[in-house]
Amino acid sequence: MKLENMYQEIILDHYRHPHGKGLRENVDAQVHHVNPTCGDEITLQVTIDPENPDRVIVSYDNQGCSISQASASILFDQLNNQSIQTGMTAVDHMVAMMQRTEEPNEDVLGDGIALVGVAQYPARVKCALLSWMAWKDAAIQAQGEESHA
Amino acid sequence: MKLENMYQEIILDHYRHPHGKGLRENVDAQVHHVNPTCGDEITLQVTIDPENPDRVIVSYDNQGCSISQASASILFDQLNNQSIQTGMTAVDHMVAMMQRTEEPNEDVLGDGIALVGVAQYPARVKCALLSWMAWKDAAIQAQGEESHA
Amino acid sequence: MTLLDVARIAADFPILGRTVRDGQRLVYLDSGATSQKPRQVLDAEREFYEKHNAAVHRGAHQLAEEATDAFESARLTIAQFVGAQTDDIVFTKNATEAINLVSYAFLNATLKAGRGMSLPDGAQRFVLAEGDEIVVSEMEHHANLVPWQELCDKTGAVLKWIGLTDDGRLNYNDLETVLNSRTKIVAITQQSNLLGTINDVGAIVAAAHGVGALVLLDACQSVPHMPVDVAALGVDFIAWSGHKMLGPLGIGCLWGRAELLAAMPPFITGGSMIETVQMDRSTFALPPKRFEAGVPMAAQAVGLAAAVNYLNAIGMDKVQAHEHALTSYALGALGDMPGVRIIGPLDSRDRGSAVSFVVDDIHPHDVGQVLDEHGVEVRVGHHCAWPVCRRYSVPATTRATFYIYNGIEDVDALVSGIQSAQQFFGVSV
Amino acid sequence: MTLLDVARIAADFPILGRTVRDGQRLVYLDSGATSQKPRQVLDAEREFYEKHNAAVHRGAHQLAEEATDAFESARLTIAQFVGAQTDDIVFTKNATEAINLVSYAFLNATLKAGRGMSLPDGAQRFVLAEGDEIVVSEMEHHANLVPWQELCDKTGAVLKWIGLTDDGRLNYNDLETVLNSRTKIVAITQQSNLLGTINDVGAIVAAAHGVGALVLLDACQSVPHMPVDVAALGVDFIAWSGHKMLGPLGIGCLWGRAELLAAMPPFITGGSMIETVQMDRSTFALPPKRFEAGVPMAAQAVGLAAAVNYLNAIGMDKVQAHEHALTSYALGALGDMPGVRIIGPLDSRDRGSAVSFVVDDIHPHDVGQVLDEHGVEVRVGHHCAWPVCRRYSVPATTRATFYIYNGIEDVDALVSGIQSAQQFFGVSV
Ligand SMILES: Cc1ncc(COP(=O)(O)O)c(C=O)c1O
Ligand SMILES: Cc1ncc(COP(=O)(O)O)c(C=O)c1O
Repeated sequence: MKLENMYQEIILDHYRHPHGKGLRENVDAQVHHVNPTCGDEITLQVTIDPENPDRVIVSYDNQGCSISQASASILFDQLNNQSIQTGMTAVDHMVAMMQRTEEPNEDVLGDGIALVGVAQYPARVKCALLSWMAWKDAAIQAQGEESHA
Repeated sequence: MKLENMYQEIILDHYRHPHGKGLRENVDAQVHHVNPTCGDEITLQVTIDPENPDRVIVSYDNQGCSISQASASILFDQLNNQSIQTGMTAVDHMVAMMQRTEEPNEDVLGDGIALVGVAQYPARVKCALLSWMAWKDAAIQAQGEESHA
Repeated sequence: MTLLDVARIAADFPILGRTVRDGQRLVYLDSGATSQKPRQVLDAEREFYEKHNAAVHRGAHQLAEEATDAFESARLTIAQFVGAQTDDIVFTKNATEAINLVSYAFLNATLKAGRGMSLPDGAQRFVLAEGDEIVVSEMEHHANLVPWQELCDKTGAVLKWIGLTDDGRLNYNDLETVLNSRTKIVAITQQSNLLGTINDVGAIVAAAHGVGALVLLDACQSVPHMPVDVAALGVDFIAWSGHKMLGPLGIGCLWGRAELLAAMPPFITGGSMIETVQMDRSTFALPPKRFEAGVPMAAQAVGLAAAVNYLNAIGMDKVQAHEHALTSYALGALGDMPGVRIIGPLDSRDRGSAVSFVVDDIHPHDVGQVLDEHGVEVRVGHHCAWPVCRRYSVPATTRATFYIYNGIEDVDALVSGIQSAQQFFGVSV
Repeated sequence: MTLLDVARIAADFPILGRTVRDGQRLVYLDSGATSQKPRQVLDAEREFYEKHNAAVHRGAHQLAEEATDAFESARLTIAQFVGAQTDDIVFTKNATEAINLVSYAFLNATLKAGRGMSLPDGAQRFVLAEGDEIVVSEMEHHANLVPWQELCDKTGAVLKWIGLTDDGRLNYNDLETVLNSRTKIVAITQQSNLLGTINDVGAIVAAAHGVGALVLLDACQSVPHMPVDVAALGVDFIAWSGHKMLGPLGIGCLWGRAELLAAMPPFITGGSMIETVQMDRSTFALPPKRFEAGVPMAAQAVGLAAAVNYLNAIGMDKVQAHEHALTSYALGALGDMPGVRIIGPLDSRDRGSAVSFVVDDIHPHDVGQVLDEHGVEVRVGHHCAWPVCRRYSVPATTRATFYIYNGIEDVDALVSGIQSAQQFFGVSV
């Protein structure tokens, strides 16, 4: 059954037991993204560690389908405590994987490579990308804050 | 050639030598109608004879194609100095002839029956009816004036 | 059950012969979004292009005559379908434009009156004062909500709405409390595209006309599915789309009372809607032309008329009975499923064929994905009626909608697809 | 002469095989009003309906995916045709709606700003103050005139225009005197549909941008007939219709600079153009979706993309050369006819294929009627450019327009048809 391509066991695990879900107080940037076709939403926060600007803390709360939830959980695993640079690379690669212009790279995406099956369902690509685009938006805002500070 | 059905000699005569063309002063009602697709226009006036309300004077000035010009000239022949009742009957019959729901009746339309060929060219029906609709509009206005007076 | 001969009907729809997802039979349960098109409609459109195509109302040559005749005959056919006069039907690109046409009539009348510009006789009816009220309901499609929000934002009018009961009906008590002498128009749907609820138009019209307000009925989900007669309804406007009733994409209709259309200033302006044009001012044609600027979608009108003929040949009462039977069956079958909750009325009284539901512990997107894998094409999401989802505290729903080419076996496929989803996601039921 | 292989091309157009008026060969010289459609376009539209039809951007099932993909691929094809980015192309029902979309952006921005409502970043550009100026030209089609008159009537802005020279060209001197720092937008045609004149877009853009005004180009008569590249033109918006370029009826396009589209408030509102909706307020999607409310004309977009492919296969430079050759020939032939006067430039420099003329002592309607009797389908009237007729003191004109399926023999048929009209009406020449 083709469904298993999209819903790999590892995705369903992240979906059932999401990592890092929950919001924080006092963050550098917070964004709220929605998928206008289905109403799925995420609030995503980033906080740049004042001691170590290469350490960016990610926190989020969301509501949505298995793909968008699993994708956010994977994003947390991959990007929490990483640099903005690392995160941007990962976002770009995730987008490219969804557009089927790059082969999945586990070094960059970790469990995220399991989302490759989603690329075959264009209407679901937005679910997979929701948290990643939110992170990018938040990171740019936080950087802006940073440079203004 | 089918053209001759539409452009009967009598039509071309009226077109080349229109009857009654020219405006008057002091009329009871004056209307200006246009054919918005081609820009043809007519200014038509009616004046109810104060001595004899069954005598309605028609005057007009117009610009347009052979059909609209001939039709106005024919209208003048038929309706000038006639009662509003007679005119209304003629207008109704002209419309019906154009919609091909009534056979042409020379008693009512005079030379106007020669316009029957126009009914086969739906885009030209408006040309034939322009003056007749203007007369109807003006007559109703003049009657309104009358009853207010 | 009074079902139609679905196999015979389906044979007229080329797309229903295809398969999806590796050879699954196509079970199309998304006609509420857009219906499929029978060969007869596609043929009519093609014949127009191959034989009579020309810009309508703009030429005097034979093709233009034929095209104009085809276009206006189509208008007549469509008008008769809803019991209307031909000239009271305006063609738009979809129902959304039709509703906007009315909301912009209010805006434009208000602005022009404010600047002392000339307006058609009777336009005062459309002039809004600060604090005037517009009423919608909480079950509206965005198409019948956002235009009115926008109108209020631009004029200082106030948007109010009629709420919903827990069982998915309009709260008719609100009619009394929400409507008042400041209400200028009540814009409401005849049938909810998410809940399936059919509203009591008579009660709405009585209340609205009682306070002197106009009534616009969003008939997108009713004209395709039941007999609709504008005179019997007593409303002032109805708006609907061609593509949900077997017709082509790209055409919608607005019907309005003749005297109201005549009183409305134009919306989209340009060629074919004018009477005279000078560089600094123009005057406008009578309806429906006043509202049909530019070269119109004549081929689509011809296609829509063919769709009307197709539906007439079946009979709208039969269409309605068929859908009613399917809906009753589906409500029963889904109602019996553990872990499945229907959002909308549970009984088939005053209810159309839109059946929305949520499956415990599985997001609608995921339910839809599994159904799709089985060839069952449903819609998932908020169905352009986001406030309804909020009202019933669900992020989204899965929605099946039925039409003349669906049979009992399609409902069965839906039920077994949902069971598969429950199995796949390991939801214990 | 660099003519196309007309016989081969004509064979792709089913309608050109028919006869009119008792067996006359159809000589279609009304492509300026609407073009005919090749089989390839009709096939593409039909294939969409028979294989992939669904409501685009609304579903997650396979058909919806395919339909969305077909729709967005069509947008890409069409965007590339004019050198644009995909997301900067908005689909409308026709060019008229596209132009209104921009005029209403001004209106809506002005009203919302006036009431302190939220607007996209950069919307200030579209906010009009009393006495701000809008500039058009005297050769505009009503579609690019009436919307601006209406905008002025509703906002207190002032309409100004660039006049015409006796030989049918824009009076470029007016650019200096008419434009000034209050000018907000210059809305002007690239090619006159009545005179055939091709305007010097570079000069207009330089003057407009020089005073800080935007430029909207009405490209209805240029995109179908010559290579158009939005970057090279340097304008801010272009609007055109699909049906004049071999595409289906019911679809038009607006291209706008990305940052301008992003700054514009929506026009028609409803489903699919939103980001979030609550009962009392909504937020909107990014362009192009923000401007495409409701279920869109996906089949027509697919058909239009097929038309683009058809034209690309020929090559727009070849299309232009072909029309240029025909126009030169026609100008020569008509110019030589006694009693025939061309309205518009007499030479073929900077001139498209619209050839308007009057015949002494025969009204255009009557000329057209005789031509029609000979199978020659031309347009008669003011061609939705009434002010041009006034400018040249003619009540109306007869107009022939050429396209890829017309050959020299069609021009000859026109000439001999005019001679017949002169004979028929006994006009001594
Ligand atoms: C120059 C020009 N502008 C605008 C239009 C309007 O196009 P449409 O009627 O397709 O909206 C036309 C054609 O009718 C035209 O020739
Ligand atoms: C109830 C209702 N109203 C309005 C609409 C809008 O119709 P369209 O998108 O065809 O304009 C729809 C369908 O999308 C609908 O179901």
